[in-house]
Amino acid sequence: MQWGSASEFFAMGGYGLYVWTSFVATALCMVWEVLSLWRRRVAVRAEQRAALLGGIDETTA
Amino acid sequence: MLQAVSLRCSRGERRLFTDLNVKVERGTVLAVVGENGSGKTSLLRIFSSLLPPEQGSVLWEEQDIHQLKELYSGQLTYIGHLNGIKDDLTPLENLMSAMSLAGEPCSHDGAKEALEAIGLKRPVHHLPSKVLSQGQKRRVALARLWLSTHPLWLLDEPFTSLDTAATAVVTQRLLTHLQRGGLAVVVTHQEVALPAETVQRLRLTG
Amino acid sequence: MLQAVSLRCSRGERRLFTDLNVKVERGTVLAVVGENGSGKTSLLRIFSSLLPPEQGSVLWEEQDIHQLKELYSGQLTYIGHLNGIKDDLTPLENLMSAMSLAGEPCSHDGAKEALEAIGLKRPVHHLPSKVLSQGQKRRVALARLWLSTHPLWLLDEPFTSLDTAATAVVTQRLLTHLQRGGLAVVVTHQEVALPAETVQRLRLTG
Amino acid sequence: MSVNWSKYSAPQTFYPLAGRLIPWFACVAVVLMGIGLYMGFFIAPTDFQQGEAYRIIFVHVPAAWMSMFLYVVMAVWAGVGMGLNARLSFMMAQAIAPTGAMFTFLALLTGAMWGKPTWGAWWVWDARLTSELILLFQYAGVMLLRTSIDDVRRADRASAVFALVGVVNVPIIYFSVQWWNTLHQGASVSMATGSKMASTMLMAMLLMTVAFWLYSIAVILARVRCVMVERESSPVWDEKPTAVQETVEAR
Amino acid sequence: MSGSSMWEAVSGIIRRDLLLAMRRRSDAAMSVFFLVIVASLFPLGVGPEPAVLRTIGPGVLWVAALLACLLSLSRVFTADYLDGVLEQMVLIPQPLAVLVVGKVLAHWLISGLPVVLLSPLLGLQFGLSGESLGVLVMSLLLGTPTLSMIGAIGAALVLGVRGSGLLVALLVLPLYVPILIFGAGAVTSSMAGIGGEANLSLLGACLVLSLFLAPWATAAALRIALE
Amino acid sequence: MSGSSMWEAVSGIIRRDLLLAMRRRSDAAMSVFFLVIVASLFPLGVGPEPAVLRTIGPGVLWVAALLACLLSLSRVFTADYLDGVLEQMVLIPQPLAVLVVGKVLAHWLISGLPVVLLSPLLGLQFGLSGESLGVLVMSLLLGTPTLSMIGAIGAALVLGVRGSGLLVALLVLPLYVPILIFGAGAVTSSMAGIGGEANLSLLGACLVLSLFLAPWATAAALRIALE
Ligand code: HEM
Ligand SMILES: Nc1ncnc2c1ncn2[C@@H]1O[C@H](COP(=O)(O)OP(=O)(O)OP(=O)(O)O)[C@@H](O)[C@H]1O
Ligand SMILES: Nc1ncnc2c1ncn2[C@@H]1O[C@H](COP(=O)(O)OP(=O)(O)OP(=O)(O)O)[C@@H](O)[C@H]1O
Ligand SMILES: [Mg+2]
Ligand SMILES: [Mg+2]
Repeated sequence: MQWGSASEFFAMGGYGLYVWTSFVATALCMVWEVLSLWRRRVAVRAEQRAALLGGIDETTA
Repeated sequence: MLQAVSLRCSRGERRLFTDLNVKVERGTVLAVVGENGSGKTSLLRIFSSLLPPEQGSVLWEEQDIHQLKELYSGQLTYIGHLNGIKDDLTPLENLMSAMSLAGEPCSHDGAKEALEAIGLKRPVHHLPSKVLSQGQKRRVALARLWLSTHPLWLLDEPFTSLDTAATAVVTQRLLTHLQRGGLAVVVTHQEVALPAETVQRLRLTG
Repeated sequence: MLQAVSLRCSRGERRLFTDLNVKVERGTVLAVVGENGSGKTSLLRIFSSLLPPEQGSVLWEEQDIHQLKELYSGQLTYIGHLNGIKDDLTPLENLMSAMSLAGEPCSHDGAKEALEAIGLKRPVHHLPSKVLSQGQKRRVALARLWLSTHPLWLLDEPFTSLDTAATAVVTQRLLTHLQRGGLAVVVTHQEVALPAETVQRLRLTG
Repeated sequence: MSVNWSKYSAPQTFYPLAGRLIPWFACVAVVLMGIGLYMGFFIAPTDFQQGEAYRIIFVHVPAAWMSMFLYVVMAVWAGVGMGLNARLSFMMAQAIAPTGAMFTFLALLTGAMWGKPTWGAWWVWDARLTSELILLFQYAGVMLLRTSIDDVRRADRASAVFALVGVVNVPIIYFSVQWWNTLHQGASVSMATGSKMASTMLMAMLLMTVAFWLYSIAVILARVRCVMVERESSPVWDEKPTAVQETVEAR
Repeated sequence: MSGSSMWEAVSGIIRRDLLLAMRRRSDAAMSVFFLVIVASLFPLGVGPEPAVLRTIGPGVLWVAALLACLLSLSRVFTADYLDGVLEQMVLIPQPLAVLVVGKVLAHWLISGLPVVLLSPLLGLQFGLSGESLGVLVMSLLLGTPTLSMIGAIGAALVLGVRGSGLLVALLVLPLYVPILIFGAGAVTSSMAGIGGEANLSLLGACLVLSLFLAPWATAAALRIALE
Repeated sequence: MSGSSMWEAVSGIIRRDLLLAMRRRSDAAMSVFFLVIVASLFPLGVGPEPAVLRTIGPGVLWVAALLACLLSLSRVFTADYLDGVLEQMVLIPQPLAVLVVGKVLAHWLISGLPVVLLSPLLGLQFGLSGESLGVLVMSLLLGTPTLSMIGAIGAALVLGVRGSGLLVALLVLPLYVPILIFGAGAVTSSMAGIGGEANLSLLGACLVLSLFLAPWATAAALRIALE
């Protein structure tokens, strides 16, 4: 274990801004992608219900 | 009342007509007929003020249309060979924006009714116009006639690529327009099914 | 012989026709009629191989046209809604280059004769096509029929914006074509004035 | 044992199958990501040249690799779609593009974040950087071409043609470092020479790469399911089939 | 022909064009993309030397913005001409010049403004300093509407006259050159520490002038095209 | 479908396009004009330092040639599409890919070749030496046909698409990048005394590759557009 304290960990040897921006941006992008897919899925299923089309069967929740 | 006074028109080196005089009263329609290339479209464009005549003048209610300028534009509805609709907009949007530009804004419902009057069903109202068939596009252009309150209509081959049902509907609309005191100039190769006393025929022999 | 076997066609979300079967023998013409937007043009484009059908196939002399490819193109003359002429070229140049591309090069005099046959007079031959009237442009496109030796003609509303004289001339030409053992598919809203035994009507009810 | 692939490529079977697979890929991705991050931050040593800034590598390199890899995969699906006229393949290609574009964007962003401390500039016009930017444009091109065309069938095929043509650029991006003298690092991981990195660093980086890869699969499968439903559903107005009532009146 | 109905017609045109742009949602993004791509091509052709790039940066960005404007503008009227909408527009009961202003304004909102907004980012890539970036944005904000106004004249001329291609270039480019010189000059002189105010006010003068003259010329050209 | 009738069809297309270009002579002059303009706008935007100009010369000329090609190309198929000639072309009893080659060749003769021929003059303006001028011409001679070939794919893909003007730029420019790098690289390295052979042979390879692949992609795109 190489970090003396939490603040040292967050400082990243003075490069905290760069390192954490990178990681946080990556995390945000991924979370945003998952969330937007979730929303799209909800919309799609609502539409599916409304249309009452039996074409594709839902097997997994 | 629309009146042409000794009009002359040449395109390129070809003289299309000279000394053309004609008078269209309210409640009547002038049917312009003639062979292909005899100058029917050119005459209509002169009437619309798009094309300045080489000689002579066009009078609207006794006044020269080139003096009236925008006042005259406010009196007419012109539908040419081209439909004047945007491929990317839906029929509804096309109609509404055309009407609001022409200074006769219409409501959403009004536009829908006009489209239905000319036989475009609901689902078609929301497709981009570019996927419509030729006749459907023509119908979108002609739907303006149901909303127009302008007294003078200038129509260039309105029935092109329309099926018989649509042709009948448009003719009927034209009749109503005449009965309300409007007047029209129609270029066509087909017979217009209107009462004989309302139709005046002008044959161009280019 | 041209044959459609259980064709299906959808555009966007609209199903235009399913299970369409029809057979056109040599010496006859198939007149496709129907309301605006019923799928006449789409059918013609399927026949021309421009549009692949969603299901089913088109057979030319018993062979699938999608296997024949260029061999099939060599058998047909297609004239669509659009005239396919270049605005900057003269009618003569347009006709000659269209014919030479279609693999049926024609002489200068041959082209002139074709243009005259369809009623375009000499002076018009040398104007740039963009100054022609709507009907004259259509005539330039149709002049190809006088030079075409291909057995199959596919015509989409050929009579649009033609005057009555030109309509009669084109109909006559169509008849000669049939008598020589050709066949044709014609989309039209007007009646085709051909002998009843040569015409087969197909009504689409989209 | 032979597998009936055509069975799985049928939308009706593929849809539920994908639904069952997604949670697995997602779970494994999360676990690996956790381990990778732990190794990256707590086990991998400080770099003697760059200090702690180098830790950006744990997102930068996986993102950069995925950006190129996904493009190739997308093009392969597009090619299969064109060849076999298979709608599922086109849907896969459509589903991959946004994720690929996202990773390209992330590679650019994290690269810029890394460039400032090490090169002193957010951006230099170096071959690798520029070509990665170009890759972003290619993704944008594929997606914009699709959204610009209304007809689904046409959109599928047009963007497939473009994706396929664009593949030629991927090797150029990959080899650009050698063709042009650049600031950017050349390949430090290769089969032939082994690795120049500390093994824990390498391990963390590879773990993150696998995690990103699994994440992509999960997300893409989820997206393709949405696409499938969106395409199948047809509006209510056309419910009754407009069977052609054909009156062939031969006389 | 009251002022309010005039305003209605103009805003109608603007609304329709924005709607069309929304339909082609990618269109607004596209002029931005074009700018980015052209700006990225230059370093590729010229080589990655930061000092050289900083020197040519303002020039490259301005030329790129100019081209983006010219290219997108030359099609503004063409589409309307071909589908017959232009005919209808000329017959609207309002002065044509006013409608032209609406048309050009809509075009600028769709493709000029995004370019202005994006320019600082590209400036950063070329290594411009903070103050120069501000001057760059200002100069583009004043310059691009002028370019649109002038370009509209050319676009209208393309419609009617035969062989107008050369004519447009001959007509429009001499008028573009001063804008380019003032615009790029403003940035360069602020980089040299002289401050770009003089050039910026010249740009402002050009804008006012073009706002008064260009619509009339464009309207005349449109009428000729439709005869 | 013999070889001779195939050749006849191709030469028919080329002849017609050349005839059209003759009719609109000024349109054909456009791409040369564009090159001259961009190449002269640069010194205006960048400033007159000879050393800087010499450094950026090859890059600027190549970018200008590239843009000239792009602009003229995006119209090759559009006109034919709108007036229905393309429909007719697709139905010609010859493989479509062959016709595409004819079309692109005609386009290159009209707008690529003049650019190549004019380039040494512009190179002189940027202070390039004799040998570098030769390499410049060679690189353009090998590169511009490739640009036309690639551009045709993009032009075909965007037919009838909303906002096609800039979309085509977005699609095609990424693919142009390697050509630009090799082309400008050839001139730069010959200026540096290294000799541009390596880059020139890469350009040749690109040309051959594009000649074999691009026509098929273009033909496929055209068919898709007409569906
Ligand atoms: C915006 C800027 C940047 C972009 C677009 C970028 C892009 C890429 C790409 C595409 C790769 C994968 C290709 C390969 O593995 O060969 C990569 C790998 C890599 N990048 Fe970057 N990069 C950027 C900035 C940086 C910076 C500033 C550094 C460090 C000083 C860096 C260090 C690395 C390293 C070490 C690799 C792994 C190479 C390998 O192991 O193969 N990158 N980058
Ligand atoms: N520059 C020109 N030189 C010679 N003739 C020209 C020129 N411009 C137009 N024309 C001729 O003028 C006529 C234009 O006629 P117009 O378009 O008014 O005909 P039309 O009666 O509407 O015909 P259609 O029934 O075919 O629509 C055509 O005969 C055309 O050939
Ligand atoms: N993307 C789409 N979504 C929904 N409907 C579409 C789409 N594309 C085309 N259509 C419809 O398909 C039909 C096309 O018909 P087609 O052009 O074949 O008609 P047509 O019979 O030739 O009509 P006309 O007599 O008007 O020429 C139209 O009704 C059109 O609205
Ligand atoms: Mg006419
Ligand atoms: Mg039709």
